[in-house]
This record gives sequence, structure tokens and C-alpha cells, in this order.
Amino acid sequence: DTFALVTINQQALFFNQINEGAQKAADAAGAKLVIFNANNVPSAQNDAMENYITQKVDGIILVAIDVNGVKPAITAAKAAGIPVIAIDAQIPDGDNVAFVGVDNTKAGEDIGKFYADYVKANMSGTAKIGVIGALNSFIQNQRLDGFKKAVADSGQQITFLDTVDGQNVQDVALTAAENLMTANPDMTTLYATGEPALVGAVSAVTSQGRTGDVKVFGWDLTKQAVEGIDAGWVTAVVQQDPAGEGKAAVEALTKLKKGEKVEPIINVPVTIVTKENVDQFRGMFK
Amino acid sequence: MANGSVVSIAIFFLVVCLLFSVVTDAFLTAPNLLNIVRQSAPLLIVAAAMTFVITTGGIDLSVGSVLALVATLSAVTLQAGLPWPLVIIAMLLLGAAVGAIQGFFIAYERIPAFIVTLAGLSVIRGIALLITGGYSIPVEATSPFTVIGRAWFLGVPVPALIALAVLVVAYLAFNETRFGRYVTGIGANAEAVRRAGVDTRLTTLMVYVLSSTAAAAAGIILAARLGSGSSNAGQGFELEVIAAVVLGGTSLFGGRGTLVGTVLGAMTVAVIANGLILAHMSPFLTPIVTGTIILIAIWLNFRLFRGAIRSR
Amino acid sequence: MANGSVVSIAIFFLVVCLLFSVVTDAFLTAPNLLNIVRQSAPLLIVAAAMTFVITTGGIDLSVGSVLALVATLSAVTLQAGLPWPLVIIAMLLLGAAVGAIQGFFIAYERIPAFIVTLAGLSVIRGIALLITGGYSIPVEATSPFTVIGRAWFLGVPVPALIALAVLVVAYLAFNETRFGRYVTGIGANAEAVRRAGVDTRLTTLMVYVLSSTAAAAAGIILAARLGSGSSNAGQGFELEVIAAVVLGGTSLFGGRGTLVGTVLGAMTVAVIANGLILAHMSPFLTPIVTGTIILIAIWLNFRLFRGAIRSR
Amino acid sequence: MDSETYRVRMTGISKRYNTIQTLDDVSLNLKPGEVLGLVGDNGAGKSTLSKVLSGAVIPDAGTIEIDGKAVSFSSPADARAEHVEMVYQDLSLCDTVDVAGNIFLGREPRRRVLGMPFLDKKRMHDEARTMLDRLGIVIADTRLKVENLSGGQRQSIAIGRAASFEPSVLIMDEPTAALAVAEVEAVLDLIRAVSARGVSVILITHRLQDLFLVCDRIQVMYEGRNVAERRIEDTSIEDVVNLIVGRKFQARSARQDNGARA
Amino acid sequence: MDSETYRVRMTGISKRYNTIQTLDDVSLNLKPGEVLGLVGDNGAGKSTLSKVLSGAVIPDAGTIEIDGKAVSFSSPADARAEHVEMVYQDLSLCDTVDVAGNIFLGREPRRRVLGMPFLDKKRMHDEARTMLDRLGIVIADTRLKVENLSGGQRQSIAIGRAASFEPSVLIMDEPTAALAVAEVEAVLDLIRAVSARGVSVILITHRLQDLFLVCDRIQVMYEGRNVAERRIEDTSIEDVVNLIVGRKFQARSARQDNGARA
Ligand SMILES: Nc1ncnc2c1ncn2[C@@H]1O[C@H](COP(=O)(O)OP(=O)(O)OP(=O)(O)O)[C@@H](O)[C@H]1O
Ligand SMILES: Nc1ncnc2c1ncn2[C@@H]1O[C@H](COP(=O)(O)OP(=O)(O)OP(=O)(O)O)[C@@H](O)[C@H]1O
Ligand SMILES: [Mg+2]
Ligand SMILES: [Mg+2]
Repeated sequence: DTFALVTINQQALFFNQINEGAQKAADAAGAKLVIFNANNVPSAQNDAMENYITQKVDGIILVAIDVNGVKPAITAAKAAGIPVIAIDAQIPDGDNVAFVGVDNTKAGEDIGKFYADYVKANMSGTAKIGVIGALNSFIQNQRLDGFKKAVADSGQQITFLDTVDGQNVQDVALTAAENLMTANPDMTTLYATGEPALVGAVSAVTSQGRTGDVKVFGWDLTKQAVEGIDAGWVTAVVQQDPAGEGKAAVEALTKLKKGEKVEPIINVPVTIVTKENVDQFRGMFK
Repeated sequence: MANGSVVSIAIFFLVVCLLFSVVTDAFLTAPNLLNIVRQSAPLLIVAAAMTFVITTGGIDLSVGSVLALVATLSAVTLQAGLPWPLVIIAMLLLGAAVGAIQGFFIAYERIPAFIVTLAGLSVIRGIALLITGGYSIPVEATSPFTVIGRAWFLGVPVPALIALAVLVVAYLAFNETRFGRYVTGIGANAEAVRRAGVDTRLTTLMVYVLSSTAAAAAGIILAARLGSGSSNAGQGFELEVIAAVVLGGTSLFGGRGTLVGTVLGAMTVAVIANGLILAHMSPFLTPIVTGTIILIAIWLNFRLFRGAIRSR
Repeated sequence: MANGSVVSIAIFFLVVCLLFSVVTDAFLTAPNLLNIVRQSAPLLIVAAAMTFVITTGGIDLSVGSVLALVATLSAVTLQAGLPWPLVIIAMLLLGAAVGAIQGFFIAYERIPAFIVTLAGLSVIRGIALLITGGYSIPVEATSPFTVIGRAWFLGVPVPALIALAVLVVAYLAFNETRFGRYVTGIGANAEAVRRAGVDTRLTTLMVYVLSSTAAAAAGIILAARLGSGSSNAGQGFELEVIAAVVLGGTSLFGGRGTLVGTVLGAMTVAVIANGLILAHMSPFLTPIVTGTIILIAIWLNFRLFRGAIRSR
Repeated sequence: MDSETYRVRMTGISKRYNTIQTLDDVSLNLKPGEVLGLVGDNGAGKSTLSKVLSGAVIPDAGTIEIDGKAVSFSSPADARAEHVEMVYQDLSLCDTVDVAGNIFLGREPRRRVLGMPFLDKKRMHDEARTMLDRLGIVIADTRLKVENLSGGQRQSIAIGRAASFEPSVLIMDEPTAALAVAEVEAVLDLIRAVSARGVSVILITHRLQDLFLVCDRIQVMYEGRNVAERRIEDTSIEDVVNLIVGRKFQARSARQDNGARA
Repeated sequence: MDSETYRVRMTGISKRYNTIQTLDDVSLNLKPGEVLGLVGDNGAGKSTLSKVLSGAVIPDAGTIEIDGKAVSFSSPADARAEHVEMVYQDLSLCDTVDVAGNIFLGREPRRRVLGMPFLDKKRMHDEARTMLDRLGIVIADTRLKVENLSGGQRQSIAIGRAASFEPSVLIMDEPTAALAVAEVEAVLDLIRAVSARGVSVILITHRLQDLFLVCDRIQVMYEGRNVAERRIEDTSIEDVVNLIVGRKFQARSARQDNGARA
């Protein structure tokens, strides 16, 4: 069997871990896995899927950039009898057989709730927060919206300062984060919606010498983030299980191939990593 | 025109096609070839217009952003209930207007095209982002609008037919009209064309109107094909378009342009992208292989046709 | 040199600075100003080298990729235990070698610079990706290597000092040496310079060695500052660099270059990015406002200094 | 003299470039069918003055009348509309356009195909060939790009272009500088022929002997000013040399009796 | 004659561009201190032949000897090393470089500052000024970019550049085409002066009367071939005209006794 995995880019660790998880599962199932990297271009995903359909692969795994813009290709795949499984980003009313992954809005709410509780417990209920986002990323926008909703619902006195655009690129995020801190000397907390943003935020806090008075919350662990957690100024990081998502997707395709049924929504839970549970993730960053 | 380069890129194109026909089974099948032409329609349309721009010695970096803006606005206006023919007309007019504004600064205020269209790139994509708030906006799959991107006519995908029509018109305009003559002349010696009594400023403005309108058309096709308008659409599209044009043998210094070359350049880029996917190339190797193929092939061709490609 | 444009961008720069000083409290504070110069060090260094490239009538699109490759390889080699001075030397040599290869195709094989460096952009970033497998590779915070990016010396950030040194050397080389003369001459009339008995091919090759080496230096600084090497570093950096150079008044058609203008152009871009954040501008409006400011300011300046900026 | 009888009247023309006053209150008059020789030292402002008349340079001050009607040229298109044609000293050719295309630049013949105005390339090449033959110019093919032609061939194309479209004023800025002897003769013949048809001609040249073959009158410029005007019958080559140089000057290369004998 | 006595011997030079055989088995000999006039119709191949000698064009066939030594020029730098200098017909100036920079292009004087070789700009401007004055050229400032200079001023710069660096062979391709009368005299004086110092000169010109003022010998080309060679004492301007045109030709502009009388 040949399965195709259409991903967003290979510059974020997250997507590469999906690839690895999928590859391992494919090897285990004796299937061939081909990977296409769309380099953040939505139409390239569409093009690649069409190419795979003409080539009649046995299944497609999709990490969508533009969740609406891939629908025609998914429909075409269905028509050609090729099952499509979406990972990480759900397709609204899509023809994909299943969705594997995290509900980003929901997980955003989770970390937002964790944050509000932290503010209540450790900062006497008041905090000012700056955000480093990636406006060009659909799912990162969802993570921000969920976060904001949970914070608003919590009733704590939390002021949202500026949101800056890190464009999902580390050095851009770093510069933006530094400027964000200069612009808001009274900022006490930071929220970063993805891996490049978190790397930029962590570097900026260090370089500006603000490790004493800024607490960082964010998504996707890296070595620097682990060090920050150890030092205490990175408070919590949402860690997804991308390898698990990749594995689950391939396993679902294998099942379908055998004629078995799969659940339309396969949830892969996230973990909020803090000082307490960081040790179990340390091994990833040796 | 730059005949040597056209021959060179034509041979290169054939070699690449041959290679993929041998290496993969799926490449030389009708569905795949039709896929390629459908997928490359936006590139072909914009590259044809960009050939005019570059031949005048200009550049238009804003085409990717115009494409994104038009794709999102098409989706938005369709969702708001505007009839689809009106949407198409409005979007093409919007493209023309954006081009006219940029062309005004370039032709009449003589600000370098690179700066004007780089500012345009930033502003226009910014507007698209603002409109969508970073989300993507769906187009009803039942809307007749999607015909433009998805339907087939006489066994050929509609986008490919649109691209063909645009290319024929562009070819005639470039080679058989005064306008095309002046475009080449402006690139060679703008002052000489002005002294010949030609309104060089209007001609220059018009090429930017062309490129932005073409980008708008590409945006419509893309929105119709994907059934969605996303402000992320067409990121880096400008470089892809310029690469196709330059690969075809048009000189970035102006004065030497060829539409046949542009078509071959664009198709070469499209075929390489398609072929590498079909050949199951590892995604880590894809950019390396793509760049290397292009460089080596241009280089070999140059060795065979010494003098065919000019450094300027 | 292009005096009119330098005056024009200088006034523009001052106006922008003034504006942000009035609108925000934080702008005109020592920490913020030092922040800006530290952040813009990579841009300044590469833009200085790019001024040479563009003045010959060439272009180097691969600088962002070289930056990424060097940033990742620095992190990898440091992790492998190589001593940091060796890493720096090796990385600069790597940059020079990459530039020499690209320069060879451009100068000796006469393939258009746009195509060669676009292929380079793709291949080099591909190699960076392949090396890292997409992971970002940490640099030990305790390594003396990070001094290059983070330390202060005499109250000034080290990256800013490095940039200053590079700029002084570049200024002298551009204006006070034969090499700089020939760079301008090649852009104006390469055949005339060749006929004057100058080895124009070697000179052309050298400017690409310069730009790639500068990109390598920028990659080292960035890796040291971020404490991490990532293959997505410097995406779109090439456009930012070229924009700074062109904004400063250097002509993309070659023959007219100014390093003072480049510095002002780069600082203007950096100040706008910084100032808009300090002014609490919505991120959705930032690209729109940035583009508009640049366009309007260039335009007003041009109206004041008619003829200062050339359309070519 | 009545201004009605003038084809061109330029008065008080001034033009300044940065620190250099290139033209300083210069006048120029030209009657129908008259051939005026415009001479002067290098940098005297001859080219600039004639560009003002062809609309390529906009003067800081001064007025232009054509056939008694005040005109104001804001671009060469305006001057062309008044039938003023010019052969520029730098030739103003588009290097990457072919010979016929350069000759017809801005005036390409067209034919309608399905109502669309397409270039009539066949006519362009045929007529270009006729023109070149008339001027005695040997160019193998009118489809050649002009960039690789010899200096004289390029100049011939510029002349062909200006002379072929029924000008009423023809300005030639050093048209014979790069031409060989037979081609020079052809240009001088051309000037005689067009002036006989009533075309007014301004000939700028440093080949002083040519002036005496075709001009009716000579006007001398010096550092941006008019310094003298002579009817051709009232002057000699030595006189003109002295006026150009601004002092008594012995120019062996411009003597009437120079050179070799068999 | 012994080949040792020749400064330059070019034999069997051929060059083809696409369909055009620009040079066909052409020879050219030149003795030290000799001034050779190279004439011919437009497109005859004069510029191409001289570019072969200056290294700017690489011939398809043929040999070159300088002072009896066989040389092979693969670039102008090689020819410059043999002290061959050329004034190109297209001038070969860098428009955006200043006057002094163009004169010294490729040979900029340098001074060491802290061991670094920096341009000696003061010396460049001073020496450029001296050179221009010697050639009698009026240019306000050696810091001006050459792009805005008049045609004659530009040509003077190209001449100044080639003549000032102790050439042993000086090729001048229509050096006086754009020059006014006094400047022409200065160039002819220059040719006489350098040839008296032993420099061999090739002068390409369409101003035939000038040939008789400075040349020792004349070589005529026609459609890429040598067609005649004359010692200056043995010929006349009419003879040369007929050789150039290839048939009996009446050129009033090249007659000895033409033109006006006071
Ligand atoms: N665009 C310009 N910018 C600056 N200076 C200029 C410009 N055009 C002409 N000049 C100056 O004006 C003066 C007159 O130039 P012009 O070309 O009219 O002289 P000319 O009489 O035609 O000389 P020539 O016989 O050498 O062709 C020169 O000193 C020249 O440097
Ligand atoms: N690079 C080139 N490519 C193609 N053809 C060329 C090239 N250079 C010269 N030619 C052709 O060779 C012929 C001779 O040109 P060349 O410039 O040597 O003539 P010339 O004797 O100097 O003429 P003129 O007196 O007009 O300057 C011309 O027909 C020209 O078109
Ligand atoms: Mg002149
Ligand atoms: Mg010649």
C-alpha cells in the first residue's frame, strides 16, 4: 500500500514529528509513505492531492493550511475511492473519513483556563498579557481565540496588551517580541501560539533581562522552553502529541484498507507541561 | 526576439518531460497532463502579463497579494449574495484599479517599480488579512462561480481554456501591435521611444494594469477551484512568476521579452513540481533537486548554445 | 553618487523617527534605540554587501537561505563539540564558498543572477532543512558563542559593533578602492570596464562572495542571539534586504549605488517595524500602514526633490 | 521682416542644468525651405537648443512660434504633431528592436484583422528597404536588431527615420559624424532635396566644409549664447572657424587648400 | 622587409558574425612611429579589425605579432599589457562614473593608508585636469558624471584616456567625429606628437582631409577585405574616395577646392 501525507511545512518541529510518527506506523504496517511539503502555500496542497489521486495512492493524510480550500480535492479523492484523513486541522463539513488530532480552540481554552487560574493563585488576580501570534496560521488564530474566551470567562482582571505577528518564523517572532516588551514595560505575562513564536518569546525574555518579571505561556516545547520551565519563568506549555497523531492516522488508513470502520473523530489529547511533569518530555531534547 | 533562449528552454522542457515519463508511470497519462495545465493556469496567466512588465524593465512584486485579495473578496462578496457575474466583473475591475494606482506612481511619479510594488505587496495582503481576520472564507460548492475553476469543456478543464485564451491575446498584443512594440522599446531605450512621440508613461502604466488584472483573474480561478478565499493564497507567487518569465529568456533589464519562452518557463516549473511528487521524492530533497535541475539544465543549455542567454 | 536619493531617504528617516518620538514614549529611550540597532545588525550587514551586488546590476536572492544554513550548521557544529572560534571561521568560509559557486555561474558562465541565486535559494534552504530534519537546534546558553549575539561592550550590543565595523569597511571599499570603482563601472557599462583591462568576471564573482559571506555573518549573529539554529530563519530576508538597498537609492539597473543610503534605508525599515509595535498598532493594520508610509514618504520626498530618484 | 514669413521663431530660450547655464537667452529663426547651419564649440549648447525645438527638453524660459503660431512643447509628441522631426546626436535607437521597427517607431503602419489594428510588418519592411536604398545604405536585412550594426549603419537609420515622414522642420544633429564619404554625399543631397520641397532644415555639424555645400545661413553659438549669424555668401570657412573658437585660429584641418596632391 | 622592424603585424584575420563575414583574411602592418589611416565604407569592418588588435574581439583565424613576438589576446587586458591602447567608436565610457574616474579606469593611482591601497582621488583629479587642458577641452569639473556631458566632451575623455598612458600602439576609431574644429586640431597635433615619440598610430576616420595632415600611409577596406594600400605621397583625396566607394565617385564634400570664399 502507498499512503500520501500532505503537510504544511517542515520548518516547525511539530509537522516533522507527525511525519515521523506516520513513518513508523507505516513501516510497522508494511506500507509505503510519501510526504509532500506545501511550504505554506494552500493551493500547492490542492495540487499535490490531485496529483496523488491521478496516481491512485491508497490513502491520503492531510494537514490542511486552508481548511476550506482543500475541500474540492477531498471530494475528488472520495469520488476516486481514496480515503482522506485530516490531522490537526478539522475540515468543516469535509468529505474526509476521519479527523485525528487536537481541537485547537478547545485546547486554547484549556491553556487559557490554566492561565487564569495561575493568575488568580499567584498574581492576585491581575495581569497584563502580550501575545505573539502567527496571523497567517488558521489553527494558531483558533488557539488565540480559545485562550481569549477562557480568560474572559474566568472573570480575572486580565488586560490584553498588543498582539504582534511573528509570522511563524523564529527571528521575526524574536524581533516582534522584543519590541512588544519595550512597548509594554508593565507587561507581566506572555502567550505564544506556536513553536516559532515560543522560541522567539523565550529568547526575547532572556535578552531583555525580564526573566524575573515576565511569565511565559505557550505552545510546543523546545529545549529553550524546557530550560525556561526549569528556571521557573516559563510557566506552562501546551504539548501536543504530533507523533501520536501521525501514527493514529496511518493506523486508521490501514484499518480502512482492511475494510474495517474508524471513528470520525479520533482525539489525541494534549498535555499542559509545567515544572511538575516536564521530566517526562526531557528525553525528546537530548 | 531572444531566440537562442527560447530554443534552450524548449529543449530543457522536453528533456524534463522525457525524464519524468520514464521515471514515473503516471506522468504521461491524460488525467495527469490535464491536471498540470489546470494547476498551472494561474501561473501562465500572470506570467504572460508579467512578461510585458519585465520587458519594459519593470517588475511587479504585488501579484501574489492581489491574487490573495481577489480570492478572499470573491468569497466574501459571493457569501454576501452578490451574483457571480457581477463578482467576476467587480474583481477584474478591482485588479485593474490596483494596477492603475501602482502604475501611476511608477510611470508618472517615477518611483522605482520595485519599491512601489513591494509596498503594494505589503498593503494589499494586509487588507486581505484584515478582511478575513486570518481565517479562510468558503465558497458554496453549488455556486456556478466554481465552474470557472472546476468545470470541463470539450474535455479540457475550463481554467486551461481561459489560460489559453489569455496567452493567445497576449501573444498577439506583444508581437503584433504598437503597444507590444512600445513595451519592448521602453525597455531598450525609454527616452528614444518618448522622442518618437509615444506616450511612454501611459504605456508603462498600462503594463501594471495588465499584470494586476491578470493576478485578479488568477485569484478568481483559484478561489473557484479551491472553493475558498484565503489571505494566505499566493504566498511567494511573485517569485514563481518572475522565475518562469526569466527562465523563458526575458531579460530583467528590459528590452528583450518572449512570450513563447514564458510559457515554456512556466510549464517547466509546473512539470518539475508535478513530476517530483509523482516520483515520490522525499520532501527534504525536493527543494534541493528542483534548484539543481534548473541550474544544471540552464547551464548545459548555455554550454550548447553559447551566447544564447545574456547575462543582462 | 545618488545624492538626491540619499538626502531624500535621510529626511524621510528623520521624519519617521520624529513621528514615533512624539507618538510613543518608549521610542526615544536608550534601551529601545539600542534594541533597534541590535535587531537590525543582520539586515545592515547583508544590505551593505547587497549594495555591491546590486550596483553591478546583479541580485542575490539566496542570502536568506545562506543565513538559515549557517545558523543551523553553527548550532550543529557547536553541539558536536567544535570550539566556537573554529565554528565562526568555518561558517564564514562556507559562506564565501557558496558565494563563489554562485558567482562562478553568474560571472564566468553568464547565467542571469536572478536564476542562479533563485536556484541557490531553493537548494541551500533545502540543505538546511535536510540537516536539521526540521528540528530547531539549540545552542548552549553558556557557550561563549552566544556573546556574539547577546553581549554588550562599552554600553553597546556586540552585534551593533560588528555591523558598524562591517559598514565602515564596506564604505571604504565601495568609495575608496579600485574594487568599488569597478563595481560601479560594471553596473554602468561592463564592456567598457572590460575594455579598460579590468578582470570584470573576477570582480563580479567577488561581489557574490561578499554577499554570501555577509549572510553567513548574519546567520552566526542570529544563531547566537536566538540561541538556536532553525532552518526557517531568514525567510523572506532577501526581499527585506533588497528593499533596504533600493529604498536607500541604489538602482536595480546597476551603476548607481550608495552605502549611506543603504544604511538609512535599512534603519528606516527597522524603525518603522519597531515604532508601529510601540504605538500599539493592530497587527492586522501593520502591513498596510508600513507599506503606505513607505510609499507616501518616498512620493512626498520625490515631490520635494524632483529628479532625485530615478525611475531606472 | 514679418513674422508670418517664418517657419520657426525661437526667442529668449534659456535652460540651466544645476550649475551650468547651458542656454542663455538664445534666439533662432528659420524660414520655409531655408537650411540653417548651427555651429559652435563642443558644449556650446547646440544639441540642447535643438532638443528644445523638438520637445525633448523643456526650456526654463523663452517662446517658440511655428508658422506664426505660438506653441509650447511639453513632449516630443507635441513637436511631432507640428511636423518637427529630429535626428538626435545620440541617435535614440532601441537596440533590441529591428531596423524597420526603429525607422517606424511611433508611426507603425497598421492593418485591420477582424477589426483589430495589427502591425503591418510586411509594409514596414518593404518601405524601410526602399528608404535605406534611397539613402544608399547597405544593410543586409531590415529584420536585424540595430544593436550589432556598425556606427555608420546606425546613424543612417536615425536619418532615414526623421527624413521619411514629411517633416516641415528637420533638425539634424551631427548626422554625418559616423558616415563614410558616399553616405555623407547622400545626406547632403537629401538636405538639398527636402529644402527644395520647402522643408526648413537645421544642420548641426563640425564638418565645416559641408556647411558651404548646403546652407543658406550660419548661426554660431558660444557657451550657451548666440554670438554671430552670417549669410553663407558673406562668410568663409576661416571666418566661421574664428567665430567658433572665439579668437583668430589657424585650423589646417578646416583649410580650403589643405592636403595632398597626387 | 624584416619582420623585426614592424611594431604590429596582423595576418589572415577573419571574423564571422552569424551570416556576415565581417573580416575576411585581412592583414595590417605598422612600423614604430608610423601613422596609418584605416578607411572604408560604413560596415567595412574597420572597427572590428581594430577591436581584434585591442583584444576586445577574438578573431576566428589569423595571427598577431607585436615587435616580432607572436601574441594572442584573449581579453583587452592582454592587449593593454602590450601597450596597445584604443579609443573606441562607442567611446566605452561608464556614464555614472565621473570624468577623472573614466580617464583612469583600470589604472587608478593609489596611495597606502595604514597599508591599505586606497584611491588617490586628489591625484586623479589633478592629473585629469592637466590632461584635459593639454587637449584643449573645456569641462567645468572633473567630478561631473560623464552621462550629462556633450557629445564632444565625452569623446575628448575617451581620447584623453587612451593617449595618456604611454601606449606603444594607439588605435583611434573615429576620434574626431563629434569634435569641434579646435578640438580636432588638438587631436591631430596629439597624433603628430605621439608618433614623433615613436608611438605607432592607427587612425580610422571619415574626415578624409585629416588623413593627409597626419598619416604616413593609408589602408582601404571594403566589405571585410583589404582592397588597397597607398603611401600618402602617392595618393590624393579623389583617389581615396574612389577606393572607398569602389568606383569612380564625385564627392563634393571631399573635394579640395570646395566651398565658399569671402
Ligand atoms: N541633462 C543634462 N544635465 C546636465 N548638464 C547637461 C545636460 N545636458 C547638457 N548639459 C550640459 O550643457 C552643455 C551643452 O551641452 P550640449 O550637448 O547642448 O552641447 P553641444 O553644443 O551639442 O556640444 P557637442 O558639439 O559636443 O555635441 C554641456 O556643458 C553639457 O555638459
Ligand atoms: N557583435 C556583432 N554581431 C553581429 N554583427 C556585427 C557585430 N559587430 C559588427 N557586426 C557587423 O560587422 C560589420 C562591420 O562592422 P564594423 O563596426 O567593423 O564596421 P566599420 O567599418 O567600423 O563601420 P563604420 O564606419 O560604420 O563604423 C557590420 O555589417 C556589422 O553589422
Ligand atoms: Mg551636441
Ligand atoms: Mg566603426
